[in-house]
Amino acid sequence: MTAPALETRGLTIRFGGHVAVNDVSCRFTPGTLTAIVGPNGAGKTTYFNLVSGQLRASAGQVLVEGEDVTTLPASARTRRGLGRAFQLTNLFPQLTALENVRLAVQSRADAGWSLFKVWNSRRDLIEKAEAVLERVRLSDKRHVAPKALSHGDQRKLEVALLIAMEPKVFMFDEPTAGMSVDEVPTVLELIHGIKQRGDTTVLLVEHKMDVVRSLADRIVVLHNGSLVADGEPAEVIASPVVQEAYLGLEAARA
Amino acid sequence: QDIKIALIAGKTGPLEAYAKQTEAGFMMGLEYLTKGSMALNGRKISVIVKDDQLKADLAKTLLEQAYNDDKVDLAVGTTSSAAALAMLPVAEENGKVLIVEPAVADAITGEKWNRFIFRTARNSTQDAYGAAAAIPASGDVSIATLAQDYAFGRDGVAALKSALSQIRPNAKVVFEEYTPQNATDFTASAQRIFDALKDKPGKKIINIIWAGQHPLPKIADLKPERFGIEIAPGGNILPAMQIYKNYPGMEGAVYYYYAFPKNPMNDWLVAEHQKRYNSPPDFFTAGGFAAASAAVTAIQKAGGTDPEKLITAMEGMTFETPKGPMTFRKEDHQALQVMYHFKVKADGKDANDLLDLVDTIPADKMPIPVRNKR
Amino acid sequence: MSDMTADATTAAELPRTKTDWVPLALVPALALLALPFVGEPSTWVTLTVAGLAMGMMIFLMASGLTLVFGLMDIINFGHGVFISLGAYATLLVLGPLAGWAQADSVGLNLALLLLCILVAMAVTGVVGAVFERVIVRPVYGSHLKQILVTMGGLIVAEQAIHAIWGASPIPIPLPETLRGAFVLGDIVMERYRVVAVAVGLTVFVAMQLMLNRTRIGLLIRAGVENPEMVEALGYRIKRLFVSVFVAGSALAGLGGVMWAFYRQTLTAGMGMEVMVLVFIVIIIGGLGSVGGCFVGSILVALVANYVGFLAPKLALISNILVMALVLIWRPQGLFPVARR
Amino acid sequence: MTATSAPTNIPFDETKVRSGVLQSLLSSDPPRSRVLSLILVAILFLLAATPFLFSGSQPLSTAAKICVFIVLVASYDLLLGYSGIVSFAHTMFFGIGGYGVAIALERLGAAWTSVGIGLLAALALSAALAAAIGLLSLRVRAIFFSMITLAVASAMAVLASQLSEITGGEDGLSFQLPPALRPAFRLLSEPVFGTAVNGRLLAYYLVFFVSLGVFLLLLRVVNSPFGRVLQAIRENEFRAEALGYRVVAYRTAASVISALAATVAGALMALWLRYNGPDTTLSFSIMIDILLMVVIGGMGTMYGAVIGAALFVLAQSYLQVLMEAGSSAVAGVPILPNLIHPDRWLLWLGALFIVSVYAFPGGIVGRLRQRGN
Amino acid sequence: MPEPLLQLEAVQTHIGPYHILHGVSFGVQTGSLTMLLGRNGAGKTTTLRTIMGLWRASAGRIRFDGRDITASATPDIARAGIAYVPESMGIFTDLTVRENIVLAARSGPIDSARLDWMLGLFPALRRFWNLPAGNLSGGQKQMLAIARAIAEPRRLLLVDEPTKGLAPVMVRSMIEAFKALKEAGETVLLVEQNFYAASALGDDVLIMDDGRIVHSGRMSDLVADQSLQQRLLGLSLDAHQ
Ligand SMILES: Nc1ncnc2c1ncn2[C@@H]1O[C@H](COP(=O)(O)OP(=O)(O)OP(=O)(O)O)[C@@H](O)[C@H]1O
Ligand SMILES: Nc1ncnc2c1ncn2[C@@H]1O[C@H](COP(=O)(O)OP(=O)(O)OP(=O)(O)O)[C@@H](O)[C@H]1O
Ligand SMILES: [Mg+2]
Ligand SMILES: [Mg+2]
Repeated sequence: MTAPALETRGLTIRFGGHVAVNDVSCRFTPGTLTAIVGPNGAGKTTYFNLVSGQLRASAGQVLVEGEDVTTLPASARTRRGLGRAFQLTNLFPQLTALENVRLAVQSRADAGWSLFKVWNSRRDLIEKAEAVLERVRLSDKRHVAPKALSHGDQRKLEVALLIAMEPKVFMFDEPTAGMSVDEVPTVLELIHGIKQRGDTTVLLVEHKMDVVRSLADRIVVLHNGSLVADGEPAEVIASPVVQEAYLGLEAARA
Repeated sequence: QDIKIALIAGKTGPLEAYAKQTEAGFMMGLEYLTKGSMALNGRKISVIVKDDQLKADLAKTLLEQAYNDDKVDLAVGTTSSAAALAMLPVAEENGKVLIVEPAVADAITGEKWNRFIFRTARNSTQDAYGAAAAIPASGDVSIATLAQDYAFGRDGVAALKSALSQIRPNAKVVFEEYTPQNATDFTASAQRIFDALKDKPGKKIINIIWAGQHPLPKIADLKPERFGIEIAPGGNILPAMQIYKNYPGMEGAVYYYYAFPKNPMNDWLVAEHQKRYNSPPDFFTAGGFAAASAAVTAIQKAGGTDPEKLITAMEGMTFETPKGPMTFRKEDHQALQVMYHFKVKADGKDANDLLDLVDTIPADKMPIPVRNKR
Repeated sequence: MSDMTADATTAAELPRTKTDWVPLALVPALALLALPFVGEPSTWVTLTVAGLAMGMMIFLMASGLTLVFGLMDIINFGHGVFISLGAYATLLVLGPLAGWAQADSVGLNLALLLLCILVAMAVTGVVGAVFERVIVRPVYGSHLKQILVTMGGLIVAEQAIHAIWGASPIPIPLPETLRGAFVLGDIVMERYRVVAVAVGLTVFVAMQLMLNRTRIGLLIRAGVENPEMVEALGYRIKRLFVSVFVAGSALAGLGGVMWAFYRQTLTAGMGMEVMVLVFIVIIIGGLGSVGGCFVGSILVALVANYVGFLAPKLALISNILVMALVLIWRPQGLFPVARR
Repeated sequence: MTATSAPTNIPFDETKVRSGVLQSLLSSDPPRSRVLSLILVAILFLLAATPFLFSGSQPLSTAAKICVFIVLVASYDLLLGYSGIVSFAHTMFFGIGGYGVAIALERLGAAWTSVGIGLLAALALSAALAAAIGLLSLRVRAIFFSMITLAVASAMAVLASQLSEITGGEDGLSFQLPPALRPAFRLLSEPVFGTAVNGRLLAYYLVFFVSLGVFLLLLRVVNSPFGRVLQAIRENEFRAEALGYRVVAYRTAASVISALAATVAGALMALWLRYNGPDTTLSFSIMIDILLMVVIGGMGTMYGAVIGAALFVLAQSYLQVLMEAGSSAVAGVPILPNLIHPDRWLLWLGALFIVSVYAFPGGIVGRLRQRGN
Repeated sequence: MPEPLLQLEAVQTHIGPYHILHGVSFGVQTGSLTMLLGRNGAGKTTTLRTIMGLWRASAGRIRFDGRDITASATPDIARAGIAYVPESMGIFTDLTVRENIVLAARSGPIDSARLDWMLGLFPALRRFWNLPAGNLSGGQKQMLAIARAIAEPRRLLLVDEPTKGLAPVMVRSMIEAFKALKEAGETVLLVEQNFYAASALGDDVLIMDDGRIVHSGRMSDLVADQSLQQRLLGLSLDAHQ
């Protein structure tokens, strides 16, 4: 068996006495989409932070294609193919939407260290960025800076950045939160398209159960920092812990 | 054609007060010496005043401009030693005379000197000899110095030591204390000095060599008299010496104090200054006056403003100043002059009535070495 | 101001906040550590007491800036000029009441000092209000512009001092009974420093009460992060900012008076000269922390005295050394309040 | 497209590639405002022709100082405007350049090799220092970084004062230039357009052309992919790191480049003045002047450096002269002559600080570009 | 019919050179719970910010409780009894959870019954009482933002997308909370994307598009009329939870 695209072994982080992620071991294989669900504060975002390098783990390991990246900084992990979109929108507020995406494309092309070339002589990067904006239906806003975009458009731009980075592992943190209902399908199609490619691995944190149900091949449930369930979507959703602690349905007890 | 003189001074910046005095003194000097006509040998004197803001690069540029653009015949300046040093090569390149006033650095008439440079101001070594001369000539004297930790302070201490060895071999510098340039708390330094001096025999003196805010009250408040230690604070401008008032009996040497010299020039200066500015003339007023006198005397003697003739006239020239006669020494063009040994008054009549004259130290009692390797 | 009353009630079983004692122990620890090196106990006492008092004076000058820079996040290079201005304001009192300074009466002398402080605080407070309105208000939020604008304000104000009081240094008399020192055996304690300790402690306690018993501190920090939200909660943040700025300026004025009598000579640049020290102290203390500023001031002054006695060559960089060590230990300063 | 969204007809589409020698010299970052272009061309022309247009040494000194400060300010703009790093240690590198050349010329004699050795040593030292400061402290919070640079800069000033044997202490160093740059040197025996072609003139053109070259190089760097990353880091360093850019490495590189350019500026300054001292290149007030020039000119625009430096140096050189004239013109009026007495020039400089920050919130370049549209 | 508590008449808003609101008019009745819906970029947030005085209306009038507040300063609008939960939540990240709530209770200490009720709704806040609010999870921040708005009784609550980022179980508590507030007589204007939550809560509904109100009516009518939903919101049937 080949090494999984991403694996965590006993991943743990403590903040003072609080264990936000507790001994989480999990493997993610290419071509699958795994939904990570759990109540607010369960540790989903923190888990992403540990994987993509925004936080340093107190214990445990992160492996990308079998290689240990636990001690690498975020930028190095990104270059190894880990891509990340943020839950709370996190963009370059004064640069245009196009420049935001172009920077992601430029990073992917590893062109940041060229000092004596003029940036816009790289037509290819600009064209690629424009194509990505087209895919998230933001083309007409490409010269608008994020600070002047509505919340929903900012969310789309956040997704665009992740797509532009063309990572091997995509990590979406509630990509559709605050997106209006008519926009949601666009993003879902995008994510679906990524999964379809087969060589990519997708991790998706999402609170909208209909979205999870329609996209996920597998669901992992975090609760109080620990992995409490992992399996087929239907099976996991039906489990009492999800029904009670997450969906808040009393019926499960009956 | 006018006689043009440039006066360059650090008129804005922290030493604004010094520059103001120099300018006032210089103008009053010209006025007095030309009997109010501001003309010499039938030529009008015009003075171009320039502000170097205490910056060496600016002083240099301004002097270049004065010689090239304004076509001055000679120049006088400036307040800061660093600026004056930067000006020296310009005088040489342009082949014109520069009278240095009031910068004190030894190097101006020492290693950095050239033959176009004359100095009416005293140099640091003269200060040191003055300070040494104010120390008793007999009996054991132990001295601790307190100075700022940079070139000026260290050179001052070295100069004092060599002056002592020349004229006061009975006195020894037993301890040197250096503080950061901007120090404000002197408790630690005082403790160290007290520890060093208290068990020494004979007279015990703390000699303070200082530029800027004087540490005297801080040391005095720690009661050095407990150990029989005296303080020699050194001379300074009047506002700085006003704090001496609370510590009568201290002795030291000063370059100029308005009540000390007795001559018509000084009498006029004191009276006229009091009238115009409602205060007695100070340190740099006298200096500015002396520079004016040097210039006027030289032009008269040379019969014009040709630089070579001026130099010939000025070498060895004696001229009158509010401090009495001064003489440009031939070797290094330093004006040799008297210093005053003072004692702080117990009960002055007003804010500026501060010092009693103990003794006038004549120039020949201070064998200032020649250091310019001519 | 109903805006600023304290909160007393919260549900009983909510978690409590803990106090951080470690930095407080630093001062005595340092003093004890220095004892064997200094050797002579009397010298040690003299140095320590002088250092404590000097720390208080530094604290007085820095306290206003903890509010303005630490809490309000305004880099005010003009703070130094408020110190100078406070110092010069003493002339307004010393002129007409010169007799009180000469009088050999502790009461009269202290009254004079108090009067100087009040006048100076009034003057600097008013100038502070103008400064805030005209100079600082338009540049809230932009550090760079603050540096430039307050630098400009500083230059203008220094020149104004020159224009009003002249460019020469002005000597001022320390009131008669505050001059000199108490001598106990080999220990000397300058009298004026004792006064400084008293004033410093008073200001410290008053500020602590003000910030901990009311919401002012919280409001300022919140207002810096998100002024819109604070207004949406119903607070008039602009008015609060003016008041705090005025308070900061008045405190600088107070510090200026104390510093003036310590230096006994007034120069327009006297405030600016201590600014680097003041910034260092605020950083060591942790932005926005009055307690940190207090401990930091004392620490810096004590170290300066010990180092000045033991290794004068190092005295040049003792402040920077203290800052470096503290920041290595606690990168945010001793008691960080505002995390910026 | 609905009316609520921002308009699409943006004034300047920077993604469009323009060709031509000028465009490539300007790194595809033209002034983008007619008035601005005119001013820049005027400044370039005046600087290039100063020796032939004006007589006397003051205009030439002013022009040389403007050239040096353009480089210095532009290098600081790379740091401040493009990378968002607030450093107070920039004059330190300016000083290193100045001292490098000064010490070499004084110790090793007045020859070109000395200039070369001094400059190389200074560049090496600057690069090492900038890299060390960057790697060690660019990780901490911005405000602490600023304070650390402040401390380092003041330590440097103390060091320069303490090493007075080498640096001349407070007095600084005066030295001789290589013969070709001395006033006495004559390249042509006949004057050209009434101006003697002497060593001073050569020195001026040395300063002018090196400054021009370094400025264009800096313009290229900020418009390179690298420069774009710096701007991204300034906007949101966290996000830049997540996009795969090593923030500390990029920032350190920016610091080093900026330090090198400042070092060159310092060397030029020393060469022009034939003097270097702490007040000339190391002082904090120069640091503040630089800040002001960047902000007045317009941060993050490079051209702002040109305008800011030209304007400020002119003001500094001629404000006193102007006030002199003004104050004698209003001699009869009460108070006024006092206020515009040349000794009060600092008062007006202070006012200029305040007014210019208000009048040009986005700098002069920002204002001009806005108007142009 | 009594005068509505909040009344907007032909309000227009410009942000810089951009014209965002093109004449928005609606009323919110005392004691009602009104939902404001619309696509991304429709102008919902802008409407709320204009009411709070955070953007200035360039034309039209806003009346609250019989008073014209169009030109009032934000603090005065807040003091008139309006609480606002912004889209970005406006948490003071540097302050602890406790301090955030202390500030929200402007008129004095919170009465402990209300505090207990709030902490009962959002137990996470109790747990992280002394934690800097910046360290909370996305959903916890949202809870804190709501808690701040309800820390003391107000006349009108303006809430921008409160359920964004909340787990289903929390969405339920949120709905309970608003119901309880409505019962206590408070008036609420809610912006929502979550149609499930919106339909469970709203009495009245307003739909915006392109800076205008394009529909207003009873919520129950909208819920019943699927084609209307489809037309106004682009809602497909499977978007219900
Ligand atoms: N720096 C920190 N210090 C202390 N506690 C923290 C810190 N960061 C996160 N936490 C806590 O860790 C827990 C997990 O947070 P995390 O953001 O991972 O939750 P989440 O599962 O993403 O929740 P949500 O769905 O609300 O976004 C939360 O309870 C949070 O308060
Ligand atoms: N600061 C701003 N500057 C310029 N335009 C802005 C600004 N803020 C918002 N806009 C524009 O105003 C329009 C309305 O934005 P608004 O935020 O009110 O939408 P919204 O209905 O709240 O959308 P969402 O559901 O995405 O939050 C959008 O086209 C947006 O681009
Ligand atoms: Mg999360
Ligand atoms: Mg919105």
